Amino acid sequence: MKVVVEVTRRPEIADPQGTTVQRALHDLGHDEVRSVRIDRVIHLEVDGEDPGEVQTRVEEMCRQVLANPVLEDFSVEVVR
Amino acid sequence: MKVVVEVTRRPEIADPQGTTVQRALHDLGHDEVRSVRIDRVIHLEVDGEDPGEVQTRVEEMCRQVLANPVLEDFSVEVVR
Amino acid sequence: MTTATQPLHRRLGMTDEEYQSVLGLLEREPRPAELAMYSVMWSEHCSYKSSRAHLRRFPTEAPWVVVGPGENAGVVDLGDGWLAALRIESHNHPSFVEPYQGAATGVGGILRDVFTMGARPVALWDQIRFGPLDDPKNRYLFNGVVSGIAGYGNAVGVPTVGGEIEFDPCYSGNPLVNVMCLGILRREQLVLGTAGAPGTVAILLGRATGRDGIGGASVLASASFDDESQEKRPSVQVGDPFEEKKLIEACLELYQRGLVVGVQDLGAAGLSCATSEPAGRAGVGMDVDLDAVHVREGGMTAPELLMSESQERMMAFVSPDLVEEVLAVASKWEIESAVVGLVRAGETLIVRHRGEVVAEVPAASLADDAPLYRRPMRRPAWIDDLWASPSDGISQPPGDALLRLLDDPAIGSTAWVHEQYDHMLFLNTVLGPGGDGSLLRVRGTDKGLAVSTDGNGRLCMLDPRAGGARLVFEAALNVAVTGARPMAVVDNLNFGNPEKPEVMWQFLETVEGISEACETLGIPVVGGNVSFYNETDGIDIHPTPVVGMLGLAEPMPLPPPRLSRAAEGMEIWEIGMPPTPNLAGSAAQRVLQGALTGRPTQPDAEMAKWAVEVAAGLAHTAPVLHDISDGGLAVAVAEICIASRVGATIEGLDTDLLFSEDPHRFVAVFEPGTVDLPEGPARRVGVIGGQTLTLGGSEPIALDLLAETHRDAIPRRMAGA
Amino acid sequence: MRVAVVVFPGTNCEHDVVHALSALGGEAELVWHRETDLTGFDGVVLPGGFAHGDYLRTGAIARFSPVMAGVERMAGEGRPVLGICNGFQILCESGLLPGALIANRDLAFICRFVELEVVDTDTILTGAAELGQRIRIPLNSYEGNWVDPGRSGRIALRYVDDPNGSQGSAAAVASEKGNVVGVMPHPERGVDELLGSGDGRVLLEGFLHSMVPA
Ligand SMILES: Nc1ncnc2c1ncn2[C@@H]1O[C@H](COP(=O)(O)OP(=O)(O)O)[C@@H](O)[C@H]1O
Ligand SMILES: [Mg+2]
Repeated sequence: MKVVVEVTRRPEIADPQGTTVQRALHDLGHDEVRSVRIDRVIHLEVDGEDPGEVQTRVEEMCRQVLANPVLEDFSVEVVR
Repeated sequence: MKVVVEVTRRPEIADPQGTTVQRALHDLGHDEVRSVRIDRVIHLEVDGEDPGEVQTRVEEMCRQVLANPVLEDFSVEVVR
Repeated sequence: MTTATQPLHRRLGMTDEEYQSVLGLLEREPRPAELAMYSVMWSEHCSYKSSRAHLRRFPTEAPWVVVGPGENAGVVDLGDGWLAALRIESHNHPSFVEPYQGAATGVGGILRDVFTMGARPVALWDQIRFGPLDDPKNRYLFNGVVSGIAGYGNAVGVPTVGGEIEFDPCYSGNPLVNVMCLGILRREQLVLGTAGAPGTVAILLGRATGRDGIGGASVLASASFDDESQEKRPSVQVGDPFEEKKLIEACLELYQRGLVVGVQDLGAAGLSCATSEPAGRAGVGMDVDLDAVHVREGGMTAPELLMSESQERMMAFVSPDLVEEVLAVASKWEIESAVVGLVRAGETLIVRHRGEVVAEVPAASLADDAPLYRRPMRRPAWIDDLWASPSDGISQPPGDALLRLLDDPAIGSTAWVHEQYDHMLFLNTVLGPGGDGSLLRVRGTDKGLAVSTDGNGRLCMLDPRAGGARLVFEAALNVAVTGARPMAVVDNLNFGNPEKPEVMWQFLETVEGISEACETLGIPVVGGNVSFYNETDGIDIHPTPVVGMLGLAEPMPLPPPRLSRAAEGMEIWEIGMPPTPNLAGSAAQRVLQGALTGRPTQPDAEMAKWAVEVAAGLAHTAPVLHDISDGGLAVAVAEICIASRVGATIEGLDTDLLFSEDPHRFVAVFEPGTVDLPEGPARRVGVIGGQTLTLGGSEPIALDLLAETHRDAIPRRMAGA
Repeated sequence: MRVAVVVFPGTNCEHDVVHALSALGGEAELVWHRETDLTGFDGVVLPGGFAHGDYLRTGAIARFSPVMAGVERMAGEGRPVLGICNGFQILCESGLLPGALIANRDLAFICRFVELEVVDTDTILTGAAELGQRIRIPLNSYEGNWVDPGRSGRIALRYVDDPNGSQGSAAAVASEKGNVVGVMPHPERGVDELLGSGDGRVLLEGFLHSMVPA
């Protein structure tokens, strides 16, 4: 099954990437850009029958390794 | 307006990061993971009235800085 | 060049004549896979078909040469069982297509050339050239290339300890990205790119093979840029420094345990090269099974498998009884491996795919029978016009001129670049970026290895022969001021389109100049690289040879001279050939006058030898030695003041002499009476002291202003200012 | 005093650390990350480099290496555990140190000498130094920017002027008991004046002295 994981940086954590990209956009004259946040999307191909079960297993991978709880939240979506 | 840009590595371009993460997931016993691809999603807050126009401007930003046309494709979605 | 209607050989970048010789060679129609192999192996990049004949001019012999040009890297004897392996490579076109990955894979490639020889790569030097930084496109390329070198070099764990930067409009559409690598090994670890005797097993190590870089380096580097270069884009390769790091450690273990007969890296021309070249060198044939190759994506065709330039791969040739051990080493280091071939008697290379024979060719023919062109050459008429209009003198006060020069991104501080590079790993960097030559200690010995890389496209544009020679002499002096004596040269010849007679003339003149200078110094050329077709829309770059000089300091001076060791009360001496006011090709002419005319001062063999010998000797007593090059004496002294945080006064020299870049000169700074100068041309030109720099008649310049101007030259431009 | 210097795939400062510790009289041995048992060692160093290519997040994959079980045991026993640069990142990922390391403020790799101030001497890294002592050693990282939302970290060394945006200008952070320390700059690159500084010695000597035989 296809699974999409989005790992988003917690709002209270600094985001040098986002800040830098926003600055770059302003330099290019795109002053209309108010904020930029850059997150990670992980596309997984996972063997399995039951979406619910796949969901649980991928959430476990997120807690284990795919996301760092100090910095990030995650959301898992089984696309199938 | 909120705009979501997904930047994905072209399929023919190698993704060492994805490969390494997949190996790691196997080491952790998640043998069910068949493939891993790691991409970026960029959340923008953009001033503007007309969604169509915002769309066009963000697509321009993608070509300029947000994506690397040589390696990546992008999709832009104006959320509202 | 790639429209589907064309015959396959043309689509593969092969001329009709070349196709004919393949027909003659095989006495039949080549199969697609065979044509694929010949097309990449016979590309300019792999076969040196336009340059091979002329490169024979280089002196390559010396008692300390262990391996000369021809192998993956040159190897010289450092004594006491230590050898050094060195090589320089270019990745110009890939870096224009994708600056980060282009530069990164350039680093990966040069590292493999060096550890293929059995050496551990210990240091890298980058020589990078771009168009002016006021153009955002050039800033993008510069930033991308520097991040790519940093991203790969730092992560693979080899320090980048020096290099060179130049900016000129001629590089705007065609940046130059060269990288040099130095490796060290014990004599018994030396390995060559040979397939060994019949029965030897070929094992492919490292990254899985994918479609990336099909015809990449070889095709990209073998044609010019034009509207079609967009089409070349899909063949961008992505580097994986992590994979390369594991590959280095695995290979070094193989060498230390003597488990391999030979090794060949997979770069341009991938499997085609890694099978045919070692077999050709050993005068044997080989059976290759493409189905055994570990792949990243399914459904790859035989030509794709043979041409793929997937990075971080090595071919090891192993005697049958050691295969298991080699596979075990691979899995210990967590890299993939596959037995893909078996060396056979005779000289035929037989490639099978899905049960069928897809290629059956004389192994050696892919390298040895490559076309050899003696392209027409013509001395350009405009050379005489340039020589006929000598350079003007400098009109502004020397102080103003100096500040203009220090603010130039090619002369100002390189910190913006080299602070993005790990230049300290391995704890050997005694002299790193920011001075003249780099100096690395060889732990457990009293030896120091000095390296300097030097190029100067503008000088070579005005006079390629004198320019080529002066680069060798400058590089030699750069290593001499660290206490080393020149030992061997690698060269990277970046030129325009060789199908133009004027470009071929520039090329031959340069080769002649470099050869004469090496003969003067009694040092061999042990390796190098040629990059042609550096042109965009018909405009060629300046002829831009880059010389990489290795020197040996034994014993290494402790401490060695440093720009930062000048102190109040020391005297400033200019040692070497008295300069003339000729500014042809100088930084002053470029920055202050925006001109490029005149004939540069010719090198002088006797003075060159003398200056190198004297500098290498003085390095053991003088606290500061600094060669005089870009910006002349004025900039050399300013760099010393900035590094030592102390002022200076230079007396009684007229402005043109302060900025002249005439060769064979260096600055020495020392306490009066603490250094005895040998017989020969040497002039006391000033004293160290105070917090300002005073040049002849002009207003004193505050040290802080000097330092800030020098520091900000690159950063203020990269900030888009 | 036997020190284990852990080698992950992608580690590159292991030989430098062994060299520096040996030069100071320590007995340092390389230990491959597949080892699980560190008994017999009095302390452990996770050296700098790019373990597992720093893919996903720096340190994220390395923390699952078998050897980390042994490292955690040592930390639990109160033995000295030192993470340098990438090692610091791994210790944060594995939860042995608070916070995490993100990209430098200016999104550029930084390799240069930086000046540090000792602000806590009650750790296995700073035990031989004086409070307020200035120390000049090289920084060499892209992800050197320490963030600690919980504000539970004990800062042992501070940058005199912050190069990368690190919270509280932290250059070295210690566990509550002070026996686990992560330091972003490289003390092992500061043990030889010929290479620019000898200031790192006092830190590594402190580390060696902090060991009691196992
Ligand atoms: N691209 C670069 N990367 C790292 N160091 C560099 C680079 N370019 C220049 N440097 C360093 O800056 C110093 C001055 O460079 P350069 O002006 O070419 O020296 P020289 O004038 O003696 O030939 C040298 O130490 C060189 O190693
Ligand atoms: Mg110099």
